[in-house]
Amino acid sequence: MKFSYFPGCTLKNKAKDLDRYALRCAEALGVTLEEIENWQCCGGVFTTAKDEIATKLSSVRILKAAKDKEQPLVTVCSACHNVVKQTNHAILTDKEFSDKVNRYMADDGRYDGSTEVYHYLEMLRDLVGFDALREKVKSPLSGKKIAAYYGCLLLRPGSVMKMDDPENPSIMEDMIRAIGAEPVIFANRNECCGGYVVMESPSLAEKKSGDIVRNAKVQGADMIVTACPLCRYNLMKNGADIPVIYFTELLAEALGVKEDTNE
Amino acid sequence: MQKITKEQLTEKAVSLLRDGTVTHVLGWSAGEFDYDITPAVFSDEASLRKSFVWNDFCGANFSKYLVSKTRGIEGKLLVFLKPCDTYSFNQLLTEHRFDREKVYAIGIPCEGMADIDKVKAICGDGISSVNCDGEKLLVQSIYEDAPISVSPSDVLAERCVNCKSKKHVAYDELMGEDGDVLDSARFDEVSRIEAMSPDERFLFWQNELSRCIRCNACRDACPACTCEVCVFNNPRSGVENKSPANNFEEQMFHIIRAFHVAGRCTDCGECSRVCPQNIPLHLLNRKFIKEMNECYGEYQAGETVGSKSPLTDYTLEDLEPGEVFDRGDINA
Amino acid sequence: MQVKEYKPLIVAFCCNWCSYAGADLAGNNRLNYPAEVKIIRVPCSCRVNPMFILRAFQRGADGVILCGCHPGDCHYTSGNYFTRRRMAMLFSMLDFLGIERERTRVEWVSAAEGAKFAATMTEFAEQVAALGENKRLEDLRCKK
Amino acid sequence: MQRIGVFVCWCGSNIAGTVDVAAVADALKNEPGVVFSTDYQYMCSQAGQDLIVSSVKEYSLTGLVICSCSPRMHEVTFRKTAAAAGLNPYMVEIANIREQCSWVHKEMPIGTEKAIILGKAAVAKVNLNAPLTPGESPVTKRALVIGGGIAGIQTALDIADAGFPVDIVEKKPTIGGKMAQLDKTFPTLDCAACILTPKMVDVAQHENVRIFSYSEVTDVKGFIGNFDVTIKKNARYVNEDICTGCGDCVTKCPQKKVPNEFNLGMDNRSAIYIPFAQAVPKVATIDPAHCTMLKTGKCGVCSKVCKAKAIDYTQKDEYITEKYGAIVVATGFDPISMDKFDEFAYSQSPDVITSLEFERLTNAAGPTAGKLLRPSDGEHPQKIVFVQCVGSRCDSCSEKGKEYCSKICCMYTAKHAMLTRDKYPDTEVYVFYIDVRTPGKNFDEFYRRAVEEYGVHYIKGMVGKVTPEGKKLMVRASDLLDGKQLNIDADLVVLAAAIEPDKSARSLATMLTASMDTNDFFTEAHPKLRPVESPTAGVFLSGTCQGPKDIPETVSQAGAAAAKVIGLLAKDKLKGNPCVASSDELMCNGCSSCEKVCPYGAITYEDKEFRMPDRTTRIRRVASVNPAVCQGCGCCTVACPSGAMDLRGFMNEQIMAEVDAICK
Amino acid sequence: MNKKYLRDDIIRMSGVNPKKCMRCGKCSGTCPAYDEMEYHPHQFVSMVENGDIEPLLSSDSLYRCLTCFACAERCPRGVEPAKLIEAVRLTAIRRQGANRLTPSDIPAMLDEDIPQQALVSAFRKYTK
Repeated sequence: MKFSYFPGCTLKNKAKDLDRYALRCAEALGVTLEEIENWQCCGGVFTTAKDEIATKLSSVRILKAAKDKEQPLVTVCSACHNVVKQTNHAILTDKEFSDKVNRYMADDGRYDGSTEVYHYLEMLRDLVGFDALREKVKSPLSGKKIAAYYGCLLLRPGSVMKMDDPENPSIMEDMIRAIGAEPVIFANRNECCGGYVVMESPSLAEKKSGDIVRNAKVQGADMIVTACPLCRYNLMKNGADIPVIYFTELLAEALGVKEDTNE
Repeated sequence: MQKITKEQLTEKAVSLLRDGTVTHVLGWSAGEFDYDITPAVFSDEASLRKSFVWNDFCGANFSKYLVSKTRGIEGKLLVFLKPCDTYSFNQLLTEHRFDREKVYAIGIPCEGMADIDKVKAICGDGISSVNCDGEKLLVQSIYEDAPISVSPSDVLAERCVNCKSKKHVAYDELMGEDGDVLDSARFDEVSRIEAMSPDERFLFWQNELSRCIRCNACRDACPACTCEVCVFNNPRSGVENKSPANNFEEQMFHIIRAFHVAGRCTDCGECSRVCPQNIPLHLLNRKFIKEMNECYGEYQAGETVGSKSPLTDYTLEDLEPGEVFDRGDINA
Repeated sequence: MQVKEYKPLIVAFCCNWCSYAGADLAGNNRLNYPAEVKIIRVPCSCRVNPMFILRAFQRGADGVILCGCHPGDCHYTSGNYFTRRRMAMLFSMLDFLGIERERTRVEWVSAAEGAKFAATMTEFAEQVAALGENKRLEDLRCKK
Repeated sequence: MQRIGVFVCWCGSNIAGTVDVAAVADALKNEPGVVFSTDYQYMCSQAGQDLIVSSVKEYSLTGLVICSCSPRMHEVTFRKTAAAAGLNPYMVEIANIREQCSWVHKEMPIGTEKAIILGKAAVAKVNLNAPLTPGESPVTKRALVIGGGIAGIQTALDIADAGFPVDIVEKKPTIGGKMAQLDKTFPTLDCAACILTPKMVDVAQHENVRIFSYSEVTDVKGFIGNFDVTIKKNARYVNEDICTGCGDCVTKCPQKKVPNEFNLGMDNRSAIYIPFAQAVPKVATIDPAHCTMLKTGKCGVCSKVCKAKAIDYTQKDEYITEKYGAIVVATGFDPISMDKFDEFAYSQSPDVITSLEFERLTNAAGPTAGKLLRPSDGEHPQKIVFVQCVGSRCDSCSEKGKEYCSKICCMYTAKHAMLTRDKYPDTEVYVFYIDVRTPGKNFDEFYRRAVEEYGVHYIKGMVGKVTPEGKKLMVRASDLLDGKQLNIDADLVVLAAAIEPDKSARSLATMLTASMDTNDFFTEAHPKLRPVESPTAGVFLSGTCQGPKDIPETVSQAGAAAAKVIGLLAKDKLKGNPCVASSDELMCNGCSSCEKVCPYGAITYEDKEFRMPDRTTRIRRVASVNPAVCQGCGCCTVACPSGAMDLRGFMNEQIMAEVDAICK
Repeated sequence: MNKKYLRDDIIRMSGVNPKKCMRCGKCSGTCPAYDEMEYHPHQFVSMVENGDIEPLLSSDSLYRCLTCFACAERCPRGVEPAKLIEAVRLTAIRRQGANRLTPSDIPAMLDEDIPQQALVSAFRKYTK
């Protein structure tokens, strides 16, 4: 299996673990992730206003790059994934938007919305399969009680992301089960951590993230996994006294590729 | 230019007659001219070997003949079906018009049929024979010594130029290879007329329909027109009209006929093939097909047996009659 | 006899349960609409055969309007859904032949919509009158 | 050739004011077939009708044209007049020269001209009229009620009391339906079981009622007065006739870990079970999915302990066919699944429950013997949050909920809140509402009592998120009137789940050719005037299968449906509408186009033998219309390519004659 | 800009139909930033609908919305208040000199671990 891979800015900087382990695990699972050449920013956030065009073009270029290689596109960062998937959805469903975008795309060539966009987790579930994953596990993480924290960007808007039930998701829990650990379901797993508003109002982020960590702990978690660098930052910064790690790191541990191997 | 040969078909028919699989064979026999082929029923080997024909003028859609020719015979009737014929075959089965048990259907490939008018346009009148050397058509005229060689693609009938499918959707046995449903440009001419102004459309059809001599050939060849009693022959239908009473009647004839076959027409093109006045009647049917595809979803009559035509179906969200004119982006 | 001003002839097919009752209501409320409109009662709009419409045009009608219950309200549950498809196809064919699309119409009129009935008929009659006599169907065979 | 009489009515000045009636009568004299034409002040009066009768005699008339008011007004009157004169009632046509002429036009010449044309059209039609006789069909004097809830029970009782046999088909092992699961009923707070169970006993003991429990309808054929219904009696592995309902088998059954559906899975039952103490019929049923004997062949305890020897592990499903004259649908409702609403954490905490589960928790026969205890730890909840409109009143595009208001939730929530405060005054009760809808007798008073006397906190706003945390349920909600976001640490959250029609209704509707709306509620023949009849003749609607309803409404509709059924069964023969479709066999192609558009399934096909001109015979497939089923819409006539199908009373020829007369 | 124009523009930009709102308050019942806001999600819906937009434009509430989409996901009527808030915010910051965040503000906010994503997002949200 070969996919186009878009890491995004944070994964090459503050969230290197998310990127590094994603690639290693993919390799261990027999998946080739080809990083898109000369990639730019995903756009940061998907602006829902219909008249915002230019800020969405970088996402379109990512999609177009995957389309040119005739590969499905895989992303890991929740934010990038959200932006790219929403942009693709807008191209497919909003003709006016698609027409305007394609006027800008004259030099790169038309993009029609036909690239399939997968989050790394979706790739695991739908293309690799959790059963296949289970077979590849080298060191099952049995006994660990792990809370999967989704945040908002992975699941919402549900009608666009179509990743899982936005109120009762199971994709990360299923992954946790597949690698031998015990998932802890907590209601705040799909509540917002405070997001970028941490820049504007740190106290809001502190309260929201605090609630999330507390809820996870009360429900019995001894570790939280997430797919989002900003979520992780907010949770860590606001009093998480249990480990908060990227799901890829957890995966890498189970697949036995966490420690640096000699090339 | 046909890949399958007359000999292959004859041998097949003979062997099926011999082993008793069939008792009759529906095939083509020569008419007065090479290009003037007549459908015929054979019931013995000798007549088959003598008169059975297969060439580039065997355009007739045999499905319709099954309605009458399967009646009153013991045993089975062998029929050779070109891909387009198989759609009519299924449509007639959908409408319970003949007994499937009485038919042994052999699907045969078709490379497209020739249009004698196109041949005449190249070679002139007075054609005495048309043969095929495997590649080209050799047309012998009474005015010339040597035959004129014509490329089959230059004289392909309109409906074959826009062939919708080389795939057989029904058969008991297949000779040669099956093809695929094609991505044809068959609606282009309809779109061209739609793009005209109403006045231009009116003039176009006035020009075409004024030529109608009301010979009924279109109806008689149409595999969707198999009514026990045609409304135009029925004094109680209110539109009975056996001969042209006044100018107006005939034009109603074509609209009503198109409406009657709407949703059932497989777009076989027989109506235009047999029209002695070369009126492009198939465009009326194609207009309906195109319209129904666009408004109610793709539907190909005869693709499967038992399907429900768009006019015997509905959804709660269908377009309003007034809206069919305003759906600009559907046409785009 | 003085020369009459041109009045179009309009045939209105009305379903018994909704539109015919709507027309009656227009009468009950004394709502005027042009006398050129003549109503033929049918049990359901789906009873109207395209042949009837063509026949009306053939015999000199300048406009034909078909009224039925609103979609979803058919007395026979689904009749008007079939009407909607049939008439959409018929009108589109007439348009394809270059016949003025303004001469035909389908309107859903409920038994409570007397005012809508009168307004629709008035407006349709004006629309048809603006087109003048219905010549095209007849002339379709008369190449000049 | 017809001999037609034309009768032009003045209707006082209603017609004569704008139409020159004498001129109309005069003009129509010359129409083909007309032998007599006259006008009169009030044609519908006794004198007017006498005039018609005597004219028929005097001029040997065969057809009548009445130029008068709308046929919707007096068509029936004049048909009776015709019959009194010895004519077939269907030889009458009305030219509507009042509502559609004199009342909408102002000038006499215009009105007169139009009236003449309308008269001509009617004459043209009558010329082609043929006498029509309504078909008659016998009525099977037995009714079928599908569904044994309160709606079905009440309908069956009412029909049975009128002296007609009734069968109830109930898919569960007992009748009683949802009402049997309720604790108290609003607004009077009488105990549901106390008012329902006597009715269950009544119906079971009624000599005219048979109950097929644990059974379902699998096929319906026929038409009004003459339905043939196949009922599948599921194997319950217990001989109903000899089981005494003693319950020994239930107590001894070793498999006791089966979720008890009667208590909505909040406790367990055994594999052989009687749903509840007052079940009717009170016989045991073996659940084959959980019975060790049926699954592995090893056990047989129940068989050993049964003194009546009623256990039969070899019992098979049984099919019964029965004839009925009328069918009543009373299939009821279910609360919707809460799967898609997990912001309320229904799947995450046992202490988030639906209102129906709350009923069981407060019911003396429920899993907690009527004590309100938290499902998670059996403790008494101190703080309860009720959430209204969960899944009701959603956007039409919503994939989660329903667009309609479920109607009963406001009242039962007020009841739950009130009863909780009554029994446990120390419990704090919050009700989050969007609107409180209480239209009904003593309903709003009831709700006000919950607030004013019982101190229930009604908060205008909606709960946005429920977060289980330890033993508590953290409820985040808005209080719109105070402009606050509330965070309540509740012990129990109760969701007023929307209700939807029972899932079995869709397939049943197909069998019955009864129509449904997009929400799968059965549609009524007319929303105002025929609310308990389905558009399919002979099929009636009772209870929530037609739309959300509370118990009083359900019972009154059940009685109304019964009255309609009794009215039908009281007749020996049914007269149909003679204006039905009929197919000319000689022209029919047997193509099935008509069948595909018929909304009533009135058209069937048969292979018929025809003699050909050459004296051979030919077998052809031809359509045949069942006149008792056909309602006369005429859709088939247009679908028919050959014109074989025509509609009596509205023949192609007749309508075209009208067109011609108008366009002349 | 007049009231009506502003209102229509915001509705068009957001693609939200505020008329579908049935005033249930679930958006505000679920909003994680509720306490930080002067105007709450349900008020955005009704105030935009009423053309009462200036108070919204000058309120800090615009910058407290997390765009977490909980309101949009849970709205029974499919109204999507988050989109409306975003449209109002864009209307505000698109005005001249109205950028909420400037590059010179950033250094003070930085800490060692803050992911780039936070900066990019905040800039998108707060700056023209």
